Amino acid sequence: MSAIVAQDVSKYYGDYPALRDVSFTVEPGACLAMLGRNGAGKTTLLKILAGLSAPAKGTVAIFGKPPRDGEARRTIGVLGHGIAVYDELSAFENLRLFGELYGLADPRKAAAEWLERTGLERAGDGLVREFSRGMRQRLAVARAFLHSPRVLLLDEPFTALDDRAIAVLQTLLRQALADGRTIVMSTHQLREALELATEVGLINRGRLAFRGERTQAMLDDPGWIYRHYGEA
Amino acid sequence: MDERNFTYMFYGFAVVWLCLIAYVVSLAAREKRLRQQLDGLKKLMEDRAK
Amino acid sequence: MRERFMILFSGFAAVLLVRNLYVMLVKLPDEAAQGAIFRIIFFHVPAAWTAFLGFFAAFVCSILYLAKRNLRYDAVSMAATEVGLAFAAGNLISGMIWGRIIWGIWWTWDPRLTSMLICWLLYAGYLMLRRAVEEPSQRARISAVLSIFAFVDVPIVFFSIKWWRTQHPQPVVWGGGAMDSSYWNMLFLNWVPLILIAVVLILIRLRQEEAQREIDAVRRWAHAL
Amino acid sequence: MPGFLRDSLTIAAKDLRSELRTKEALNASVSFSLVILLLFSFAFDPSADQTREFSGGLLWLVFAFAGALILNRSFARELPNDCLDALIASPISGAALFAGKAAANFLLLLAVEAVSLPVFGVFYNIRWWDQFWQLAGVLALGTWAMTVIGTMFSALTVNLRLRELMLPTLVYPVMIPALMSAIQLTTHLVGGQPLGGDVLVWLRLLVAFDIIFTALALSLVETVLVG
Repeated sequence: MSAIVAQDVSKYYGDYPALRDVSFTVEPGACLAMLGRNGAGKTTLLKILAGLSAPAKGTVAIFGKPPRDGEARRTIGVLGHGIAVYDELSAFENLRLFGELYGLADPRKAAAEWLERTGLERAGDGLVREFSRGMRQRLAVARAFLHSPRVLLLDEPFTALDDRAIAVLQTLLRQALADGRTIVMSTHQLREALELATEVGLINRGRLAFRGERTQAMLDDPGWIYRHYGEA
Repeated sequence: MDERNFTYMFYGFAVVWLCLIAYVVSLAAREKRLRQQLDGLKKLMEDRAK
Repeated sequence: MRERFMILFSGFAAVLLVRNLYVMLVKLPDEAAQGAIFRIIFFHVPAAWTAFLGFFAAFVCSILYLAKRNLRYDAVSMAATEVGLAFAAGNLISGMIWGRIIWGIWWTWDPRLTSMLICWLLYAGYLMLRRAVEEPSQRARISAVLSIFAFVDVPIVFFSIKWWRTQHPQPVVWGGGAMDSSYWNMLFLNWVPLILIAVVLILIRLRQEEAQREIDAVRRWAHAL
Repeated sequence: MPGFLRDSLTIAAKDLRSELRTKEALNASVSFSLVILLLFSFAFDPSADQTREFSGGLLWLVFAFAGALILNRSFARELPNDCLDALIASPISGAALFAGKAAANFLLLLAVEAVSLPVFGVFYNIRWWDQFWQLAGVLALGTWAMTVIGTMFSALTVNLRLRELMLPTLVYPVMIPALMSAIQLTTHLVGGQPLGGDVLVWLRLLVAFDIIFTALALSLVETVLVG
């Protein structure tokens, strides 16, 4: 079964079409990098995949289930623009909270484990409010990976991160791919994304302008894809 | 007919219609705004055409 | 097509109004206690009915919008609420004038008048909320939910105020007993032109909304060029 | 259903924990309620015998105004760091999220009321505890009505820039029937008589209001949150 199937997905903000008839599938174990300029519709697409927004037309299936289905949401991990952790709770409390929300068998154990994997084990009891930017970002990464999601949806994951957080995230993503998990990320920072990606999509004014394997040519010259498919 | 309070009856009638007329005036104002937007657009298009 | 309907409706409404005015001023028997002022009722009450009809239409269209996500329903809901508010304002102010003459005060906390005032505030809040949301789909979604809440609240408000006020002595509108059937007939007969006018106003407002959408679309297209 | 309950409790516990840690809304609400109680004493003679007759109205106005400060924050507290998106993307249903937040608000409002009620008794020299348990029940029912409406409208307006200005004008007219019932019942109980006879109609109205709007909010909140 495909990890993600999007069929004729359209989304309008009023009459403005943010997405127009976007169809694609992602097989388990693939890493799809969605490229596109700001406002092209990448974030809207990811929100629809994550079940945060309903498409006006078309359907999305995550391992055969609609994204608002509880089962489907349990398989999805989302890392959006915000870090989505609470400033007034401690790092451990944040992770435990999301562990409980995702119905993990032992939220405390999962929280402790992920604090360690993101290098925050000694800051676990500290309030997020007192964290440095980099620590907050690593905690955000831990929150997204906490329930070992089979599908990871990342919106501009590398944009705001510092070097250490980027390193942590890249290690985790490589590991996730090795475990056969599926990744969809939107990005306009080509280099970091293309290194990880196995597949590439390009969204231009709400339409899927290109979809294919990542080739060596793209790695050598990241601007290539924009020049060929960017202006429709 | 009984003509006590006749003027007040008239006011009462008038006031219902005044409320509706006030709404119609607001509709007319919106119509005018639409017209202006349309003219602005036309001008924009003509400038582009040149 | 729609234009012709609007003209037809307005014409019919005008003829009916003239006929009704003639009957209510010349033919109808006088109300013994109140004099001419009583005749306000023939606009005061149907205006309230029309307003509630508008709010009801908004309620139905809000549910339809949430079910179908078609912005047309949202536009109808908005137009019906606006027109309903205009009629509700007519009802409120004519009620005040009537109260001034009969009870000597501009405002009585009469249950019907108070309920109408609360309704007015509820739906004025609806229009205020619409102005605060930029994105049309979000605006439609949020205001549909508010419209449903407001309409469900209306009967509860009405009954609660009725019970509240019956605990305090209240002036009565007419001297007890049933109202003459010729008065009732007139109320309904005068409701018809008001409904027609409301429909025409809603259609005009809808046409404006469509024009606005088209203009916005053309503008986006022009900017994209 | 046990899943629904567990999810709601998780959310409620989270909201309560973060509120108790900062106490931002709670402090503001309690002090505001004391200020209003003080201000009311200038509006009329606080030692007069009639005070008892409108004690219900006075109390519920205090609760409604002070409560708005807590209800305002309910969904707004999810906005920093985009936490709301993470909650909506998690497997809990919108209804469970709403129920949890409402439960937390309910407890916070009750806490504010528990402070302002004795202060009211002292300021206006009123023996309010004669029908303590019935009064507690009425307070719970009325507070739940405020909570449901307030939490729902907090969710509705969470993404609007004029949220704080908008909320009171939207919320209070909808609450009117519930407030009226609560006022009638409270005045009656503070007067020392148990519930019965004519006032029961208000109890029924209040319960009906609670049930109707809880059901409506639970069924519509998902549409409000998922765009």
